[in-house]
Amino acid sequence: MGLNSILFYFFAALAVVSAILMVTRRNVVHGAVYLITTLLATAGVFLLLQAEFLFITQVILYVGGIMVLFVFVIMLVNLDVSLLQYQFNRQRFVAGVLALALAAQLFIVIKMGKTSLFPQARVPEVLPKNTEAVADALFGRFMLPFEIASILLLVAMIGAVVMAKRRV
Amino acid sequence: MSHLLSPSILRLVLPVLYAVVIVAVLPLLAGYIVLVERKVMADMQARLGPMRVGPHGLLQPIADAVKLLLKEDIIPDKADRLLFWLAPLVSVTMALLAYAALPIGPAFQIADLNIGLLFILAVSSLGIYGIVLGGWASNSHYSLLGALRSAAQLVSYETAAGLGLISALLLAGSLSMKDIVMAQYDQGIWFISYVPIGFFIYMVGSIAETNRAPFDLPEAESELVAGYMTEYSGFRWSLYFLAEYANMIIVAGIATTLFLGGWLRPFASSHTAMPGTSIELLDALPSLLVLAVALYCFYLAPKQPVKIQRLVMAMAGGLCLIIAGALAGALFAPAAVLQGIHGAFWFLAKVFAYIYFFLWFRFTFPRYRFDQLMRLGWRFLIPLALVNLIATATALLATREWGGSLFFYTLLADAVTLAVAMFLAKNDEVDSVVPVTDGE
Amino acid sequence: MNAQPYFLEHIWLIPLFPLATAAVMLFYGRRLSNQIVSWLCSGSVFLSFIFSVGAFFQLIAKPSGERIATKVLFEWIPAVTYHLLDGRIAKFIAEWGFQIDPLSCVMILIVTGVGFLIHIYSTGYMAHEGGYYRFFGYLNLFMFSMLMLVLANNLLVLFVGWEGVGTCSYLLIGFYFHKKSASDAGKKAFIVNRVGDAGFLLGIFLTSALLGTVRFVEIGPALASGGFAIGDPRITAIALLFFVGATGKSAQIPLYVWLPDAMEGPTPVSALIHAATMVTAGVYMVTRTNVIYQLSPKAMGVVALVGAITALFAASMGVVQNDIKKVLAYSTVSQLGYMFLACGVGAFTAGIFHLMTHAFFKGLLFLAAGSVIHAVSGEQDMRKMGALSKKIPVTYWTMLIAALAIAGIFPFAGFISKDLILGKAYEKDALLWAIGYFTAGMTAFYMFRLIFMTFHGTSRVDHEVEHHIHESPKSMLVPLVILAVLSVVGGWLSWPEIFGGNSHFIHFLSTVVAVPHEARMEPMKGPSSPHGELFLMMLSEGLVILGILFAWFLYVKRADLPQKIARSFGGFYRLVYNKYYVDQLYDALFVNRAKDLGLALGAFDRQVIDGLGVNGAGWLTRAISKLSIWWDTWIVDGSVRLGARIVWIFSYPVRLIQDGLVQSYMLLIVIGLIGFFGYYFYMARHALH
Amino acid sequence: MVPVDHYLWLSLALFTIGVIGVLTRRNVIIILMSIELILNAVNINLVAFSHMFGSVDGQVFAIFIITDAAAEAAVGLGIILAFFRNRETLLADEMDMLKW
Repeated sequence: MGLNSILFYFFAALAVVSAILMVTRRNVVHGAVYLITTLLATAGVFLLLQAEFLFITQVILYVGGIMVLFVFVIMLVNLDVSLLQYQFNRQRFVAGVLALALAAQLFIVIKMGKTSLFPQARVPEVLPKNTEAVADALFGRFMLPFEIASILLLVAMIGAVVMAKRRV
Repeated sequence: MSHLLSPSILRLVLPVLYAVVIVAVLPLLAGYIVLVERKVMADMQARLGPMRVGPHGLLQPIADAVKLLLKEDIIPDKADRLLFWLAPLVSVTMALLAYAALPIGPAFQIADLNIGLLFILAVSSLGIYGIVLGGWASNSHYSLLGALRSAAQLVSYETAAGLGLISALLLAGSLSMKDIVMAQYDQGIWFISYVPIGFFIYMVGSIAETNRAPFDLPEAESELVAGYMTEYSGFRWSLYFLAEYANMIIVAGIATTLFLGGWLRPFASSHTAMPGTSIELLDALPSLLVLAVALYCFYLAPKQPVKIQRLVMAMAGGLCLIIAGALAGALFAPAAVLQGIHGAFWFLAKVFAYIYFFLWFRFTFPRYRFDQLMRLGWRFLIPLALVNLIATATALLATREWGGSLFFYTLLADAVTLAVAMFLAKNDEVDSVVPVTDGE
Repeated sequence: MNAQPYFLEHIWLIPLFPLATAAVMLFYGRRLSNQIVSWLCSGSVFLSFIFSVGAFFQLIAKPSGERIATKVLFEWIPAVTYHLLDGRIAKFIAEWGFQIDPLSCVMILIVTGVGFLIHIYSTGYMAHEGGYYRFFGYLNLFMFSMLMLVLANNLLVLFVGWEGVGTCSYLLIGFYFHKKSASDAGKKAFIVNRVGDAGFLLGIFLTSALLGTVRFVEIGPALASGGFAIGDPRITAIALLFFVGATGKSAQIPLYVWLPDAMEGPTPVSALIHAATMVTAGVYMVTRTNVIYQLSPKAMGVVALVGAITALFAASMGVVQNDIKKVLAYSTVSQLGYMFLACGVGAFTAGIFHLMTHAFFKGLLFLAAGSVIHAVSGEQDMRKMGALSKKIPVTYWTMLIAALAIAGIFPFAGFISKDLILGKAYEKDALLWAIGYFTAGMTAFYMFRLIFMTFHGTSRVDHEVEHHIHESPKSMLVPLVILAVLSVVGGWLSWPEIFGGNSHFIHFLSTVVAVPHEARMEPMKGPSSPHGELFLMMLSEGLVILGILFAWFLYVKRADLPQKIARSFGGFYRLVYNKYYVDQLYDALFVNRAKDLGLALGAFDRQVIDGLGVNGAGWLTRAISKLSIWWDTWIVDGSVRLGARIVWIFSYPVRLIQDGLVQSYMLLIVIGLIGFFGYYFYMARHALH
Repeated sequence: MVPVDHYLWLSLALFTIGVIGVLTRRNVIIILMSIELILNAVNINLVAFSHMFGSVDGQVFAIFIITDAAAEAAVGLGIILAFFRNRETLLADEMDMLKW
C-alpha cells in the first residue's frame, strides 16, 4: 500500500463523511462547508489520478466560484426560522428506501461489471503535460462542444441576471 | 558532508527547509511591513510615526505581537463556534499555502508546479472562505455585511486581475512560475514592457483583492466598524492580519514574477564580463546599491539629535555594509549560490517596491463607494482586460504570421486598448451621473 | 447619342438648383437666418442663370439647323403598346426628358434672368415680412416648375411643370393666408386654372390617341405620317383643347377672371408669376405645339380672335381701375391677348418676342409699383397717391421708361414687338389689326393715367403716410434699373429690317416654327411692303401719342374732368368699373350651381346612403348577430364545455401524480431508473439462460 | 495502485448520498448542493476512466460538467433568490404552484 493508496482512501473517507454530514446538517452554512470539504477531497482524488488541470479547475471553479456563490446566496436568504423547521419532507422514508434500492442495483451492476465490463486497470501512462493535453483536446476535437458550453454559460448568465433583478 | 547534500536528499530536504524559513520569517516580515507602512504614512503626513519602542520604533512590531497574543480571546455568545474558530485558520493557511509555488530565486522555490500560477490563484481564491465564514460565524450585522461585500469584491476583481495576468501568460506560454521567469530571460525583456495595461489592471485588481485602500470597503471603519473582523480579537485577529499581509506579498510576488522579471536582474540577458575576470558587470549592481545605502546611513548618523539614534543609524549603516560585503562576496561563489543570493535580492527588492506602491495608494486615494467599486470592476476593468487580452493575442499572432518586432505590435495593441479605455471611462462618466436606485 | 457640349448635356441641372434650395427651405428653412435664405435662394437661381447663359452660347455655336439638344434622365412611364384611334399600333413612352432649342433657350433665359432679378428685389421687399423662408421656398419651387415646363421634351413633363407652376401660384397668391381675400384669390386662381387644365389634359390624351406620341420632336413627323390634311377636324379639336388650357393659364377670355384677383399676392410674385413668366406659359405652349395649330386654320382663327378681344376687353377694364396693381393686371391680360393674337395670325415668333419684351417691361412695372407701394406704406389705391416723382425719383424714371415701352413709343422694346404683331395681324386680317390698334391707344392711355395719377398732379397721400415716403433700398432699385435698361434695349434684339436691322431674334427662333409641310399652308394675304409697314408704324405711333396726351389732359391738366365724365356715362362706367359683371355672371352660372349640386349630393348622402344603406345594413347585422350569439353560447360553446368536462373527469387520477412538488417528480425519476435497471437485470438473466 | 472499481465505489457512495439529499431534504439550497454532489460523483467516474484508458477525453467531459454545474448553480440560485423575495420561504414542499 503505497502513499498514493493511503492518500486515496483518506480522501475517499473524507469525501464520503463530509457528504453525509452535508446532507444531514440542519444549518445550511455548515452543509456548504462540508460540501466544500467533499469537493476539495474530490480534487485531491483528481490529483492522485494525475489530472492536475482538473484538480485546479475543481478548486478554482467549483470551490472558489460556485461554492462562493452558494455561500453568498445562503447568507442573503439566511432564515433563522429554517433552523427550527423539519429538515426532511414527508416522503423521506419511501425516498430513502428507494434511493438505497437504486444504490443496491448500481452496486450489483458494478460488481457484475468488475470482471466482465471493465478491463483490468492498465498501468497508467504518465501524462507528463496534463494541461497541454487537456487544452489540445478541448480546442481540438472538442471545439464545438466547448463553444456550445460557452453559449450555455452566456445563457445562464443572462438568465441569472434576469432572475435576480428585483422586479421581473 | 557531501552525501548529506546529494541531490536526492536535497530534493526532499530543501523544500521543507524553505517552508520552515518562510513560515518563520513571514510573521516578522508582516510586522515590519506594518512598521514601514506607519513610517511611510507618517512621512507622507509630515510627522515621525512610532518612535518610542526601540530606536526609531524599530521594536514596535514585536511589542504589537506580544500585545496581541496576550489579549483576551473573545468569542461572541451567539457565534457559530466551529466556523468562528475555523475561519481565520482558513485565511492564514491559504495565504501561506500560496508560497509553495512562489519562486524567490532560481532555486529558492518550494515546489515548481507546472500549473504553479493556477495553483496560487486557486489557493488565494479559497482565502475568501476565511473572510465569508468568519463574517457569518460572528453573528453580527457589521461582520456579515463586511463579509458579503468582501466576497462580492473579491469575486469581481479576481476576474479582472486574472484576465490581466493572462495577457502576460500568453507571452510566457507556460503556467509554471519558473518557466515564466525563464521566458522573460529568454526574450530578454520584462513583460511589463509588452503589456503595461495588463500590469495596470492586475495592480488595481490586486489592491482590491487584498482589501487594501482605496478598495478597503469590507473593513471600512467609518461604515462597518472593522468589517468581517469586528468580532475578532487577540490571536485570531492577528491571524487575519497576518493573512492580509501575506496576501499582499503573494500578489506582489505574482506581479513580480509575471511582469517584472521575477528574480532576474535588470538587463538579465546581457552578459558583459568585467575586464579580466569572469564576473559580470551588472552582477555588482546589488552590492553597489546596498553600499550606497550604507554610505547614506553613515552620512545621516552624525546629524541625528539623540545619541541612541546616532548609534542606531550607524549600526544600520554597518549592517548594510555587511550585506553589501556579502553580496559582493557572492560574486566569487559558485554560480548557483550567486544566482540564489542575488535572485532573492532582486525578487525581494521588486516585491517591496510593489508593496511600496500599495502603501502609496493607500495614503493618496479616498475610498470608493460600493457601487462605484462594482462599476469600476465590471464596467471598466473587465472589459478593458478583455480588450487588452484580445489585442495582445492579436499582436502575438501578427508577429507569428508576418514576422517583425513583437514590441511594435504590442505597442499598437496598447494604443488600441488605451483608446478603448478612454471610451469606457467616458461612458462611465456619463453613467455615473445617474444615481443608482435599484441596488440591493 | 453623341455627347453634347457641357452646358447642353447638363441642362437638367438648371431646374435642379432651385428645387434643391426649395427643399432646403421647406424642410429646414425655419432654422435658417434670413441672410442665409437670401444667399441660398438667389444663389441657386443665379447658378441656373449661369447654366442657361452657358447653354445659350453653346446652342448658338451650332449651325442653325441643328440647334436642338435632348437629355433623357430616365424613363418615367415605361413603354406601353396600344392602338391609335385609326387602328395603328403605337408605343407610348413618357420619359423624364429635357429638350433645349431656341424657343426653350429664350424661355429659360427670361425665366432665370428675370427670376434672378426678382429674387434680388424680393430680398429687399420681403425683408420685414414673416415667413421669409417660406416665401423663398415657394418662389424657388416655382422656378423649378417653370423651368421644367419650358425644358420639357414632351407634353407630359410639360404638364407636370404646368401643374407645378399652378400650385406655386396658388401658394404664393395665398401667401398672406390670414387675409381672407388672399386665400380666396388663391383658391379662385387654382379652380379656374383647373378648368383650363382639364382641357389641356384632354388635348394631351387626344394627341396620344391620334398621333401616338407626346414628344414634341415627334409630333411633326407623326402628323405627316398620319396623313392629316389641313383643317382636319381632329387636329382642330386638339388645338382647341390645348387653347382651352392656354386660356386658363394665360388668363384669356373666358378664364381671365383669376388674374386680377391674384394681385393679392406679394408684389414680387405678381411681377414674376403673374406678369413675366407663368402667365406666358400658354403662349409658350401654343408656340411649342405650333405644328398642330398650323394644320388648323379654324383654331388659329379662334386663337387670334380670342386674343384680340381679350386685349381690347381687358384694356377697357384697365382704364377705369384705381388699384395700381389691378391696372397692371388688366394690362397683363391685355398684353397676353396681343401675344395670342400674334400666335393666331401665325406670327409665333413675334408672339414670343413680345413675350420677352413684355417680361422686361411688365416685370419692371410691377416691381416699380411694388416700390411705390413700399414707399407709401402699403397703399395701393392710386387715388391716394400723386406727386411722388420727386420723392422716389429712381422708381419714377424706371417706371416711366416701362410705361413708354409698353405704350409702344419708338424705340423702346414695346414698340418693336407690338408693331411686329400689328403688322402681321394686318397682313392676316384688317379687323384684327383694327382691334389691336385701338387697344394700343387704350394701353397708352391707361398706362399714362397710372403714371400721372401716381407721380404727378397734387399729392393725395394720407397725412401720416406722407412723412414715411422714402426711396426703396438698393436691393430693390438695382433690379429696377437693370430691367429699365432691358426695357429699352430688349427690342433691339430684333431691330426691324426697314430700319436697317436684320431681325436676329426672329431668325433665331424661326427654326422652331418652321413647318415641315409649309407648302400646304395657304399663302399669306398680300406680301407686306416696306412702305406699308412704315405707314402702319406711324399710324400706331400717332394714336399712342394721342392717348398719352389725352391722359395728360384728363389727369394733369383738368383733374376734375374724369369724375364728370364718369358721372355723365354713369351706366357704362359702372358696367366697366364692375368688370362687366363677369364675376357675378360666373357666380350665378357656375359657382352657385356647383354649390347647389354639392348640397343635393350631400342630401343624397345623408338620406339614401347613410339612412337606408348603412343604417339598414347595421340593423340587419345586429339581428343576425343576435341569432349567432344564441348559437355560439348554447351549441358551439356547449359542445366545447361538454368535451372539456369529459376530459376533466377522466383525467382525475392522472392529476393526482402531478402535485407540483419537485421532489416527488424526482422520486418518480428514481422509480423509473429502478424499473430500467430491473428490466436490465431481467433481460441479462434471460440472456444468460 | 488503487483499482478502478474503488473509484467507482466512492462515486457510488457520493451519488447515493446526493440522491438521498435531493429526495428527502426540504431546503432548496441543500437540494441544489446535493445535485452538485451527484455531478461530482460523475466527475470522479469520468476522471477514473480517463486515467484508466490513458486518455484525457474523460477530463474534458468533466470540465464540461463543471461548466454545466456553474450554469446550473447560477440559474438555480437566481431562481431561489427571486422565489425567496416573493414567498419568504426556502422549503421545496411549499413550492407547489406549478401543477394542473
